[in-house]
Amino acid sequence: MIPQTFEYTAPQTLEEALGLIAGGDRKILAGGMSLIPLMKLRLATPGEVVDLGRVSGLNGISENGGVVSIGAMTTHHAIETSRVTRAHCPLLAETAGHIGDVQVRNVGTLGGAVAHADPAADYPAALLALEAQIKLISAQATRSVAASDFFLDAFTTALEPGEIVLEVEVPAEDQSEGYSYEKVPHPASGFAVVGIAARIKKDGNRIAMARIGVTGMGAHAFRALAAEKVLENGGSVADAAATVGDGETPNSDLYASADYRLHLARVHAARALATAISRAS
Amino acid sequence: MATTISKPATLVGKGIRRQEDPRLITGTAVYVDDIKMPGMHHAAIVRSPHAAARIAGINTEAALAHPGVVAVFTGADVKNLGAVPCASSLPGLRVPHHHLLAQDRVYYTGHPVAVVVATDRYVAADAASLVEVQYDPQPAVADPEKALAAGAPAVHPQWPDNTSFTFHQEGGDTGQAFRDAEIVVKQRITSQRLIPTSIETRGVVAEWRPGEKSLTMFTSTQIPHLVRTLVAGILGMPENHLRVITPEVGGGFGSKLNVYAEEALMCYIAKEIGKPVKWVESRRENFQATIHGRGHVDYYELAAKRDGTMLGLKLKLIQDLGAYHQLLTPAIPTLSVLMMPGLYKFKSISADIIGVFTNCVPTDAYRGAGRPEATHGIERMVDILAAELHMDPAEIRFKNFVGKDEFPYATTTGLFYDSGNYALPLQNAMAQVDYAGLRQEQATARAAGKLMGIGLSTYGEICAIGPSAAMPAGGWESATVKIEPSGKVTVMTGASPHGQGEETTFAQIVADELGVDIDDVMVVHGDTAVVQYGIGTFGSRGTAVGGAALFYALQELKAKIKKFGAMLLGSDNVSLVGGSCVDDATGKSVSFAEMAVAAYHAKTLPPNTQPGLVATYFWEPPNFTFPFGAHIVVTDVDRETGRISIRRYVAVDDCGKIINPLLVAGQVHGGVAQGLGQALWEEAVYDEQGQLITGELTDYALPKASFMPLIESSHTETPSPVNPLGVKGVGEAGTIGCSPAVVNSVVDALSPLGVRHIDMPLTPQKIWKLIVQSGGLS
Amino acid sequence: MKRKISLTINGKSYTDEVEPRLLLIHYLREVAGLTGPHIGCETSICGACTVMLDGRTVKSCTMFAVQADGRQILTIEGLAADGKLDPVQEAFWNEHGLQCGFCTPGMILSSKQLLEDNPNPTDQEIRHGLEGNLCRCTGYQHIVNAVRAAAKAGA
Amino acid sequence: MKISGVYTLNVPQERAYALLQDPAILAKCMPGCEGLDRIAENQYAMRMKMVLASISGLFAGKVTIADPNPPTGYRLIVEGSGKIGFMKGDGVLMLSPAGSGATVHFEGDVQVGGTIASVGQRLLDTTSRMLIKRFFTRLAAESAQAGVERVAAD
Repeated sequence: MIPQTFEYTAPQTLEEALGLIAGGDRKILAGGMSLIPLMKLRLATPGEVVDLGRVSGLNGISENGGVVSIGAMTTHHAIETSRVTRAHCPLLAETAGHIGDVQVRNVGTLGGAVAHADPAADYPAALLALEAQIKLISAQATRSVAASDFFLDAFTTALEPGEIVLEVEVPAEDQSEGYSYEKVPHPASGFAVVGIAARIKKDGNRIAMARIGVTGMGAHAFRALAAEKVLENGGSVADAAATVGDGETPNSDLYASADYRLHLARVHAARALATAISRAS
Repeated sequence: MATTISKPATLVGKGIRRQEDPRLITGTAVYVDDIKMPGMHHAAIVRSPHAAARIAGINTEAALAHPGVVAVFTGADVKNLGAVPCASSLPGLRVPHHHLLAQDRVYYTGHPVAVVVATDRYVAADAASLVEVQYDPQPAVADPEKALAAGAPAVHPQWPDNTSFTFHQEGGDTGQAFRDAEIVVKQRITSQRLIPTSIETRGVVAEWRPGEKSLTMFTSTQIPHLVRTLVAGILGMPENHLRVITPEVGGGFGSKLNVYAEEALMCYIAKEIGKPVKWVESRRENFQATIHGRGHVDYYELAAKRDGTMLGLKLKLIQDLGAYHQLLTPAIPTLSVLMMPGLYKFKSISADIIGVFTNCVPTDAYRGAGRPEATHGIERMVDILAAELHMDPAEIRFKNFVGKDEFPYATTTGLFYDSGNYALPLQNAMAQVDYAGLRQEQATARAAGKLMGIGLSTYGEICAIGPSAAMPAGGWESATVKIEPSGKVTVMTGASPHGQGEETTFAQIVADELGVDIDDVMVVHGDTAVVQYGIGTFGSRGTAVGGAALFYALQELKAKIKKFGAMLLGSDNVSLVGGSCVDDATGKSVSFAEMAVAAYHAKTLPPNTQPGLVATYFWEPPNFTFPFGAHIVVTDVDRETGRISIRRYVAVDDCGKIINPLLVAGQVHGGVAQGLGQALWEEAVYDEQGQLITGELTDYALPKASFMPLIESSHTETPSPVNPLGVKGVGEAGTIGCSPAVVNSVVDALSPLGVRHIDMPLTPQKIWKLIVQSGGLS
Repeated sequence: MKRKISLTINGKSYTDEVEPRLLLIHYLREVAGLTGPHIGCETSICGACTVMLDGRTVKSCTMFAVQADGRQILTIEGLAADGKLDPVQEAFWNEHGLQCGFCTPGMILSSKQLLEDNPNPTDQEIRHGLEGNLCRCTGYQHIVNAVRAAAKAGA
Repeated sequence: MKISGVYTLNVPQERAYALLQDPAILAKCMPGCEGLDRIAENQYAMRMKMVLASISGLFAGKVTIADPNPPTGYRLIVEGSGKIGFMKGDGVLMLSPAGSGATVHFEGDVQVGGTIASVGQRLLDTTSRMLIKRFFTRLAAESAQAGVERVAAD
């Protein structure tokens, strides 16, 4: 469990970092909670590693005009505990608290997790439910991609070569909203066997808005659009949950076969929705 | 001379904090990987990625050319050294020759093929990946029942039936019992492969001293002396030129009750390169190449009367041995047979073991070693019988227990249970949970469609292992007690504790026996150059055998001290009181220090007495001990997801006399955690090609803090007559009592759905599928 | 190519030339000679390698030493100030929160972090707060007792 | 691990069969394949660089086409090994006409060993399906026809 040799650079500025990333076979170290284990296993053997840990301006959480901006190098712990996230996007804070364990949350970063796009990662579910925008930057340009257009396949995102995640913009949740992240963690790895992020806005007894992000179940996280519609059209939680995963090919592994995983996703979707509805005012 | 004597408080029985902890909580304890030596090299082992393959060739050139590499060893280099030893012998046992490194074939994933030695750990890892091994993969078989099927790939080509041994044991007349039976219940019960997973992996540092022609090996083991004898045998060197030092050991649980190829290899390499060499196992290696536990497929048949009286028990036991025999591999299932009657009065038993080779790492002793399998089997069968008879599982147990006046009790398997009151722990546990109330609550819950289970197990185990007649290489234990010239006391125990806390419990015994301050006692272990020969720590024997040896050594020493006391006091009637010797007539006393000085200065000596104050005792136990207890587990099963939550865990254990209740509680908690691990989460899974696909802790689920219920632990104390301390042993009790109680509880929860048995681990998916199959979701 | 790093460990300055691939745990154990943090799993699960980096717990087997350049590290060896045990250490001792001791340095530092974040945790919060540390010996119950006792002692 | 699936190609069955047997096409469509060199009738040496996010590995191995039965099907065996482990895919491809195109039904078994097997079980199913999908997507592009349509895969 010893990584192969590599060259290491730790740029101080974004410009410097983007210049380095623009050329060559370079891996980006953004915390390293996924990359370093892969390097130790020698499943990843990059020749050069660019550590974003010292780039100024990539770290921080702020709220401005109803949008919460979170720098790519912000740790899960910061997102879990920040007053800004807890006040304005509590779903994301709650989700962050489910990632790995305390030590992992102290080091792992939002940008790293999003760019790695593990099919069982927690954030994507919440980012989809929150309709977050992921801002990407390269030496040439900056662009913003909706979360729903960002996660394309297992470990595959809209990131182009030379691009990095700059920050994630989350529209602030309405104070009246209810939210919940329901996760079935794998007992060994802690990865999401399934994870459901739900947001609910009520209008009296009617559900005015439902947003449901699902992770762990398919090759990449997705929005359960049909379920959202069921709820917004006055359908029951049970009916909504029963549509989650329709048309998806569920992942299958030793812990959860495809049919069990699909079932879990539906059960936990119902539970997440129930919690979100109970929290909505 | 002082005349006032204050008798120190009795320490035995007190839950005092441990003597060994200050070094452990400050990070200053020394484990194998903490050892550094001048000129020390590092070894990395190249292992087979295939479960079965011919080795067509090995090219070490690139590795040897890598800067910093000093040597690469392959099978050819060690071909003429001895084999990894198996100490067990059974009639007709087939023992494959277990070379230190693979010769022309590999037999399991992780089989060592070559060793790369370099100046640096990182360089060794780099160079290991440069060793090119050409494999010609062969069909593999990883499942013991498939290995027995006609046409299965032969693990060892010379034995196409994959059978290492068969073993039959019978007691009483099972034929008659099954003819007399009014009911017979049958069940296939598995006990899955488990990975012991001590948090410290194995590791070895070996150093050759050419001037002395001697080797020093630091190794993380439970049995330093046996390792010395057996590794010296492999290397063909005099064993008194091999010194084995066991520094701090970060957990063993049976996995370090063994002699491994790497221990002999590092000794060999240190001598070959003339430099100290270190090898520390990675977690992957630990999973692939350190022994696993369990691996049973058991077919039970239980004969009984309709009133619940159990008559006879038949067992066909298929033991997955793996590809080789490690130290005790074939012996483990025989322990299961010995304990198959449990705590019950069976008139007859019959057992057939089939030991099966598979292309997997060998199985061997893991916490409980054979007894958890036996207990799981009988305790499941009793519950299955109770369910068939519509009897309460507690009632059927009370009916069949060996009575408290029947000890020593001769079992149909040839054992003599030492002492017991088997009903008492169950009565206590039932009172503690309000069993009748719980059953009522369960009825209400069931009526509401909830799946609530109450499970119990009443276990017996065989401990204080064991009388030498029943052991391959001696079952006694040794202790030396020295009163140093300054009056301080040094204990050298042949047992080699590694977390159990004998530095404390032994010091408690010494402090009480000699009346000295516990802080004046030092317990030394794990160095063959310092400590007299010993057997080691396993089979819940540390205190029950090692502590008894210590007790007898102390009696000898006390007799000698008294002679010096009498001499100094000029009296024939003296007593040892506290840390002094007192003249019974005058009350005058001499202190320990004064007697020690007299003994070592030896200006005058009592008649027929040697100078010095040292006593050594090798104690041969006359019997095993048989702890017992009752565990009750209350579970709730989530009907939607199959998830199990444990509402209550009550353990009432009887491990005989208790020396330190705090440490005993710790053993129970840890044992239960490993039992729960087996019951709910852990399973070493090999795929059909023999790949271990639970290859790291990212897939093999060890219990975490949040998984564990609160364990409500209490005790009954039935002293063992086997040893003078009255102790029975407690290292494995929690594990043995746990898994059947949990499974019984979950089966009880699911019984309204017609479920009668579930094999471990009880994963949510498995439970969910059972619920779905039974239509229980609707 | 080796890089020069300077960091402070347990209040003492260290400067060394290291390969970028050198893991922090190996730097601490083999270069700085601090063998309190242990290696238990290598896949960032067991937490035996836990140390504090700028006051937060990290798994030092999943971090390169170069990432710690210029930062403050606390290992178990630095916890007992002037030979006086930290209340968490004292509680682990009193409550028998360890057996083989291998996971203990990491477990103690994680407990310390837990109490810094939440001075009065419930048992469930303690158990969840220690999810990044595995113990194979104790069944965790005495560890939970120790953390609770340390909380009472105002650790 | 069992794999199976059905894809539809917008080329006639004979053409689809020819494409699926053409080493140049296979080399272009197999994810990571850097070349196939004929070593015997229906057998090709393969070099492959598998890249999946941060994970990458070089494999050397061979591709074997067995039991050819044009245009209805054949058996395809892909074997490779490298530092991170080894893999073997052995499956049967069955072709049938579907309108103006062809349906490819495959069924087989994937075995992996080494590090991939030790740590990869969680992702094996997901990534296998992804790689197969990539193969058929490229095959569709290579056939210079309109896109490939996935009917079902599990």
